[in-house]
Amino acid sequence: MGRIKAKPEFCMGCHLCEVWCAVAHSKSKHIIKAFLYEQDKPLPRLVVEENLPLTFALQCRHCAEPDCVAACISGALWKDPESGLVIHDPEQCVGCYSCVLTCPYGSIFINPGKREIVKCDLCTGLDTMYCVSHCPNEALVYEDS
Amino acid sequence: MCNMDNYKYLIIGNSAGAVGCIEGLRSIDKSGTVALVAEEDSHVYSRALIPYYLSGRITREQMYYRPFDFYDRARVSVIKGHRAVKIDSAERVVELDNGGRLGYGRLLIATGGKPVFPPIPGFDQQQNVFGFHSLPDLQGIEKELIYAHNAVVLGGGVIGLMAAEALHKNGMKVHVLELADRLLAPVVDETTSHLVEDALQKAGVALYLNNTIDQINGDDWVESVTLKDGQIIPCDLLIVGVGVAPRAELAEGTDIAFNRGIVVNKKMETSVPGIYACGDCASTYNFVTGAEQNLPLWPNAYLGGRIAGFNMAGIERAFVQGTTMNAMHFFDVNIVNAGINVTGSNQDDSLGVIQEYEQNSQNYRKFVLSESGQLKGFILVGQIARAGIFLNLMRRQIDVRAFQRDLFKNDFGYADLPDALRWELLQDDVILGVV
Amino acid sequence: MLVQKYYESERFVPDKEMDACGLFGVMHTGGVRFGGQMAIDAIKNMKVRGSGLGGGFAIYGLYPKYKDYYALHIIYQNKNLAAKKVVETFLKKHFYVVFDEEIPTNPDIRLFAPPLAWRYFVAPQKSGVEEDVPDDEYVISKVMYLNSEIEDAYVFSSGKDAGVFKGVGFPEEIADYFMLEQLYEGYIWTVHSRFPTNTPGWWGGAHPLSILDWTVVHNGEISSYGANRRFLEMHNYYCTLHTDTEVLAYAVDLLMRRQGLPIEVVAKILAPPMWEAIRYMSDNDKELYTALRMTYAPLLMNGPFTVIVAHHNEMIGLTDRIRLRPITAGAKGELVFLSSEEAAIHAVCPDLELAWTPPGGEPVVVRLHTKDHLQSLNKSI
Amino acid sequence: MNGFNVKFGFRDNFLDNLQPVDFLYHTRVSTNGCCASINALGLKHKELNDLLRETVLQGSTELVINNVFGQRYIGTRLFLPPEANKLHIEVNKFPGNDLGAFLNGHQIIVHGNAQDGVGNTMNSGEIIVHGRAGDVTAMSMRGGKIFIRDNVGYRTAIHMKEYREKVPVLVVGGTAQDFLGEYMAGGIVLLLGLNLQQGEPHRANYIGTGMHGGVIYLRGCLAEHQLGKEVGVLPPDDRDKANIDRYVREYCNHFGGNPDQILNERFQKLVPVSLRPYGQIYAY
Amino acid sequence: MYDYLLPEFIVERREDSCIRCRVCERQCANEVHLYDTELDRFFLSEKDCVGCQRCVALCPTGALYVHPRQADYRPNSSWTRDKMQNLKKQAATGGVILTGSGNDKPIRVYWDHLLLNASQVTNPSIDPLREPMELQTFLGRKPDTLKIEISAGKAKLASEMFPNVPVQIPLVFSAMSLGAISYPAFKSLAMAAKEAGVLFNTGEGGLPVEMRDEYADCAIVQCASGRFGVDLDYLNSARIIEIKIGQGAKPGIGGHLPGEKVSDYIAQTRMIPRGTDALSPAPQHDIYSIEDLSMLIYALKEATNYTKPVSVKIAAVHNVAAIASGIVRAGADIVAIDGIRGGTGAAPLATRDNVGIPLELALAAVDKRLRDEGIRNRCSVMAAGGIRSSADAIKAIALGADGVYIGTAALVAMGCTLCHKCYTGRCNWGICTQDPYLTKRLNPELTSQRLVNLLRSWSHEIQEMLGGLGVNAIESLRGNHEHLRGVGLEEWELNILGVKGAGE
Repeated sequence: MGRIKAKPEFCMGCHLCEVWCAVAHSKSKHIIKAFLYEQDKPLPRLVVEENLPLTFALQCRHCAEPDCVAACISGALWKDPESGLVIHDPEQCVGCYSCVLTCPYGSIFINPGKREIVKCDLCTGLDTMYCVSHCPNEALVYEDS
Repeated sequence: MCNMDNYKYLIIGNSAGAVGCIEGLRSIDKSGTVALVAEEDSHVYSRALIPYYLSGRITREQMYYRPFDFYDRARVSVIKGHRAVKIDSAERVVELDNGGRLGYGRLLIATGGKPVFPPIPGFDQQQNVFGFHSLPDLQGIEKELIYAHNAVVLGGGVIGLMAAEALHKNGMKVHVLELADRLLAPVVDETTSHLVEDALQKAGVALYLNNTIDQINGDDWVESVTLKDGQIIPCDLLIVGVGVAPRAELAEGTDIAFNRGIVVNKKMETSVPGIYACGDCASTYNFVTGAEQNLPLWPNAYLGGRIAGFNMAGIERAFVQGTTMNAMHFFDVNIVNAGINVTGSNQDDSLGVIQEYEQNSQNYRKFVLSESGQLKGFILVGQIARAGIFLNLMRRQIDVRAFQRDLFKNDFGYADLPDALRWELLQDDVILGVV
Repeated sequence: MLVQKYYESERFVPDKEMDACGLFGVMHTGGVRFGGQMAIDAIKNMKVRGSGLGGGFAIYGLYPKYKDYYALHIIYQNKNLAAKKVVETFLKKHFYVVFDEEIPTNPDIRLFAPPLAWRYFVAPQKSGVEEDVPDDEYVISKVMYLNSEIEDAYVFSSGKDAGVFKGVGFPEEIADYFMLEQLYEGYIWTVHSRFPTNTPGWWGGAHPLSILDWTVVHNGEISSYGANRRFLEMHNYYCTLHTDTEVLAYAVDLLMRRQGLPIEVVAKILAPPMWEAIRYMSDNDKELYTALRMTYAPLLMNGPFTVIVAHHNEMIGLTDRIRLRPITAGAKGELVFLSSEEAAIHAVCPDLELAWTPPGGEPVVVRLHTKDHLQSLNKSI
Repeated sequence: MNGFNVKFGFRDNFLDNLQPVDFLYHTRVSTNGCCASINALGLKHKELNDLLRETVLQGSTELVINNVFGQRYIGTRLFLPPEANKLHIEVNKFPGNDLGAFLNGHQIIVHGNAQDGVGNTMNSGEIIVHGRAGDVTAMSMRGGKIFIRDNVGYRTAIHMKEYREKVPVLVVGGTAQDFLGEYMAGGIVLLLGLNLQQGEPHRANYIGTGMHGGVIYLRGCLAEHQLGKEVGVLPPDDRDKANIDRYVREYCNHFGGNPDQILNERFQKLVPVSLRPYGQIYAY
Repeated sequence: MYDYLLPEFIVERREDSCIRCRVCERQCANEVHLYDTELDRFFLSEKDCVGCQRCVALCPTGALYVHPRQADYRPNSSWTRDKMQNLKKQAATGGVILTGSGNDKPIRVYWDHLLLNASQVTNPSIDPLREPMELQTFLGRKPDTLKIEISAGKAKLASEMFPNVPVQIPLVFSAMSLGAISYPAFKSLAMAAKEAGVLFNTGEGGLPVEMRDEYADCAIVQCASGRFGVDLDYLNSARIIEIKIGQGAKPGIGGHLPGEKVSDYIAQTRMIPRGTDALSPAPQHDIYSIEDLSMLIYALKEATNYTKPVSVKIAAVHNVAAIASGIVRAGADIVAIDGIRGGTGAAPLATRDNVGIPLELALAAVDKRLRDEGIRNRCSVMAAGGIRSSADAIKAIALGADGVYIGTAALVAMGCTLCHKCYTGRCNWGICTQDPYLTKRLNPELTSQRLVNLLRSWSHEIQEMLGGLGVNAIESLRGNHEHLRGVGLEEWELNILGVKGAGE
């Protein structure tokens, strides 16, 4: 299973990965429309860790033994044995936030309006991984393992 | 039944521990035969979802913990609606309540817990008194919902309060009775309790602290309850949520050791070789305290089961991640906590406490540190994003003193750790030294 | 007095050339004449300071037999005999020529484009308005005329009892070419090994540069050249040699010969103390040095230089005021040495008694029958 | 000018007509164990340095070079692998400019005066001159030690620097000329003024102009105006005294003299007043 | 003191496109954009804007415009806006006005007045896409003649050659020191040089030890007046050693890396203590004249056992031809001429804009002088300072250069927008800064690729033009003024360039 890795030396802290992640998971996939006109404020599924000058993006590591899946009370999180992805089913999710408590990377994000979580899906179903392809400095790379 | 089925793996119980075990062992042993004995006649569901269902957030279908084809895909023979009644560890046979006998190679006891009913006269006879634990409980409560106006919840712990919130959302007047002087008394500290009390009261839930039911009024139905202090509260529905006790009947009369739960080692194996236990029925290792303890929590059950599964399949793994931890929310208040929770009543001089409470945002953070600076517990109220990082620091026993002020930052993250530590923790997750 | 060469416009006044070099001078303060061995060997020792594009010697006490006559060393480039004819006609008209001959050269030494070199011993033959012109001025004006007006002719030197031998090549080659060691003796020898920054290296551009018996060898670049040149032009010195050293020679001539200032003062004009240093002087000195700087500001030689100026009875070593170019002095008995590098002195005088490096702007003045040079020793290290 | 093609006059006076190194080695060097004695008389600098390198490659580690008159760069070409032995080189008579330029670890002892550029950009090693030295001694020196028995010329220790454990040391027995320690950025200069009369100030003006690091210890006196404006004068503290003591004793070890008598005089310490002498002159 | 300066730029934000992602705010080291969370809007601090266009380039929705604010003083041909602004700045600070990058004054750019030839009818042009087109160039001294021995009918080389260094394309990255530019920028140049088979110049900031194994082979190391990081290992690991006498942007001026920029790493590479000023004196204090230069040239040759070419870089000044001649005679193997439009990290404005002469004239004069003196083969000539395109480069070669230094062009390829604020150390493009938050903006993997692309495209263009001229080796164009014609130039200019007028 591949994962997206950060190169902190090159991360310049622009947060464009967050912006484009949000676009990727918006309804329209259009940046201005998504941010200015869509009802649900688009949320990024990764976070740029910042302690200037240090910055780097961190998203779900799709762990081999995901603690979030273990903690999930609703079965909304599971690890797909084929793709290796840790998948979140929002239909199933009740927003108990057990995963938030157990994710060692802090990479499960709360959607406060809906009492549910969002997390990285490696842009499943999209042409590219938006955070990777939109990083101006190639500080995020997808590495196949 | 003359033909005895033999299974390489046999699991008693049908909840988180069982699923964890199946998923664990199936990741290793794809072909060994597996059977599961389920007392309830239903597909595996999540007890923790009862309040969500009750409050209308999810449907019945969404209560199932795994898809319907889960057992088929995992090639597990499920024996539903039966209870295991006896283990013959010498013969490696489990006897069911219908007299059926199942031979096993490895056995997992994941029977869970049962709600504790306080010894109040009449409790067991009244028809509108329920635990908050199982589908039957739920079905019973659902029936009452239609008529009930006043609900009394006995117990101001996690279960009680979740029940209270769910009932409140169903339009009931809810009364919470708590014997202690504050809610969630053993789980969180005073500050958190008070924040929760405020939230409940603001929502209109009536709280009765230092109080309990003295007497139930009504014959088949509870109509009201008389409290210890003499108050009488009307009651159309009484929920008992004072706690859960391990269900270890099976261990009785065997060599399986029992002490506040079935005693297991770190491999989740009981004192009898080949027999494993996990979840609410077991007494497992708490990595924070180092004690053997009953940790009746969903993630512990699943993970314990999973570890047991690995070990049953022949891969040695230890379960050393268990501790007390809760992710809770009552009305709008989010709370997470894990590890040791220093409160006024359980002081330990070797532990230090740092905490911050922000009046405006109602954010509260408290960290418990050992003498050598390791995180031994924490509580976050309000802003709980990325709480898992604290748990990770706790699990890895990291000395946090160098950055302890930063723990209070709302956006605390790996960036706030010292360089060496951060990259050590994230070494597989970032690419360093590329310049 | 001097001849002005007219250019179409200022734009076409040729740039100076800059050079850096090795210098050496040796003088017998007792006036005893000696051969060129030391000078030649010393400059050879500093070969890496030159580039083979110029070398030359000035020798004093050169022609005792003709010591009362101006000795004109004249070269004819491209061995241009027509030019020689014109020059000789001119000389016959303005001078009494008591003796002339080709300067002997060694045909075995191959140099770049050697000219025809001739020497004339002359006395002024003045007439008309020039009757009252002093001899020296008369000679200078005639030399300037020859240098600027007659194609291919160039006067190397024009002093009495002294002469300059120079050309394109390493100095030891020039010495061999003119057979200096075999043929000549003198009580002062100065020598120069040239490293032009730019240059074409032509025979006239080699050092020493001279006016009458004043000769200058120079190492460095005078960054103030333009300012110096304009001031000297005001005093009728016209720069025809395209080398910055020329302004030094003229400045020395102007200040010492024409204005009669002593070298010690001239040194402080060319290389004045900093204003900061003047501030801490005694009132008397303060007044003097302030006046010198104010009056002779255009003659401040700015930029790095070391010069050895010689004329009869005197050899002077001087550096710029912050000594950006090296000089070392040495003495043994009555012999006094000036050199770019100390090792060269030791190489030719193994039992040297004294060696010192004077501070910037502080002249080493070597005079016949005096120990004046030791004055700089006290200020030196 | 003149449009001359003067290729004729172009010769590389550093490289022309060099004698082959094998020939020189056989005619100029006599060895005895690891000691070699070299006659440098009349050699061009490259010939001498070729010869030094060859002699070292042949295994000599103790070199005595006789009859040196002005040959440059002695020691510069001896860049040896890090594991090689450090050399001991004695120079008799008068080495030329850039003695020990870029020197890396060797010891050079000169019996005679040295010229300009001693220890130019020297990295480590030791140069001991039993005589005086010319201008820009220890320019840009970064490490090692230089001891000059007598005086030094202009711009001594100009832009001397230091780096981590490398702290260059220059000890001068006599006095120095102007611009001592100009741009100095590190290291230690010790000026003993042994040849000055009682009460006679040091000779140099503009001491430490632009100085922004390092320290100059000066025995004897000087006037305020001799100092550059970037320099302050302090009495030596205990650490300074230990430094002075140590290097005076080393000086006396090399050249003789009574250290205690020398140490008895007053020392002053010159240090930069700012590490950023030119920080304020720009408009941002 | 209040300076009364007017802002230099207008910053506009299209509210209908701004999504409040705050990239502009984070990317601006000058803090021009300030987001107010409470009001959910941006405020501007326009006076701090330097016009680097970083925010514009990174804005994901194209919501920003930054343009110069030209005409707020009353227009005046003499007292121009920049003159007025400088006066006010000086009145407020009493300081020397600093600037960065190259000269931006309208001094004639001769490249734009020189035109190249092409083959028509009388000789064929060549198609470089299919036929060989050689750009390889050797930098270093060439002998006057070769000694060849013939034995048994076979010719054998009997001369020893001087050290020479080949470059695959006659384009070399100019000296930009680590310290002046950021580590990633420096590294990018090294990586690109290595990949493209050319050289980069370390400037005088040293060459980090850990880069030597991989990149020293394509490094020109500088020995300049500060002697920073110069030791025998540094000299011996390089390919070419360059003595820096002067720089086109600031002839006669030293350098000055302020202490606050001397980080641990810079200190280590320069071998000086952390946080101290790194002063490069105006002159090299062991060079006060040409024979001193010779002394240093040979000191460096001695130090490297005569195995490396030594280059001498000077600024193009009035006597440049004469000086270059002296440099060659002093033993230099390469002479680099840096014209008045050369770049810099920091220079006094007065010097940058007023001292020196254009490269084109200097180059032609130097080449001519060296040929006149018969010593052109004794050295290679590198042309530097304001080479903006492959056309400039090829014209420089036709004017007589062996190779071309590119500095500013490389920086622009890295992202530089010539905002001229290099000296502030707050380069938003991560190039001319040591602020770790800013230097991260350059990813050498990426940036070096940009540089390699630049070299590749230039080399293709040069090949195309060479093909058009009908030559298939760059040496056939070198100093070949026949392939150049001038337009719009006066007689004296054509004379100095040694180029006929168009139509002649």
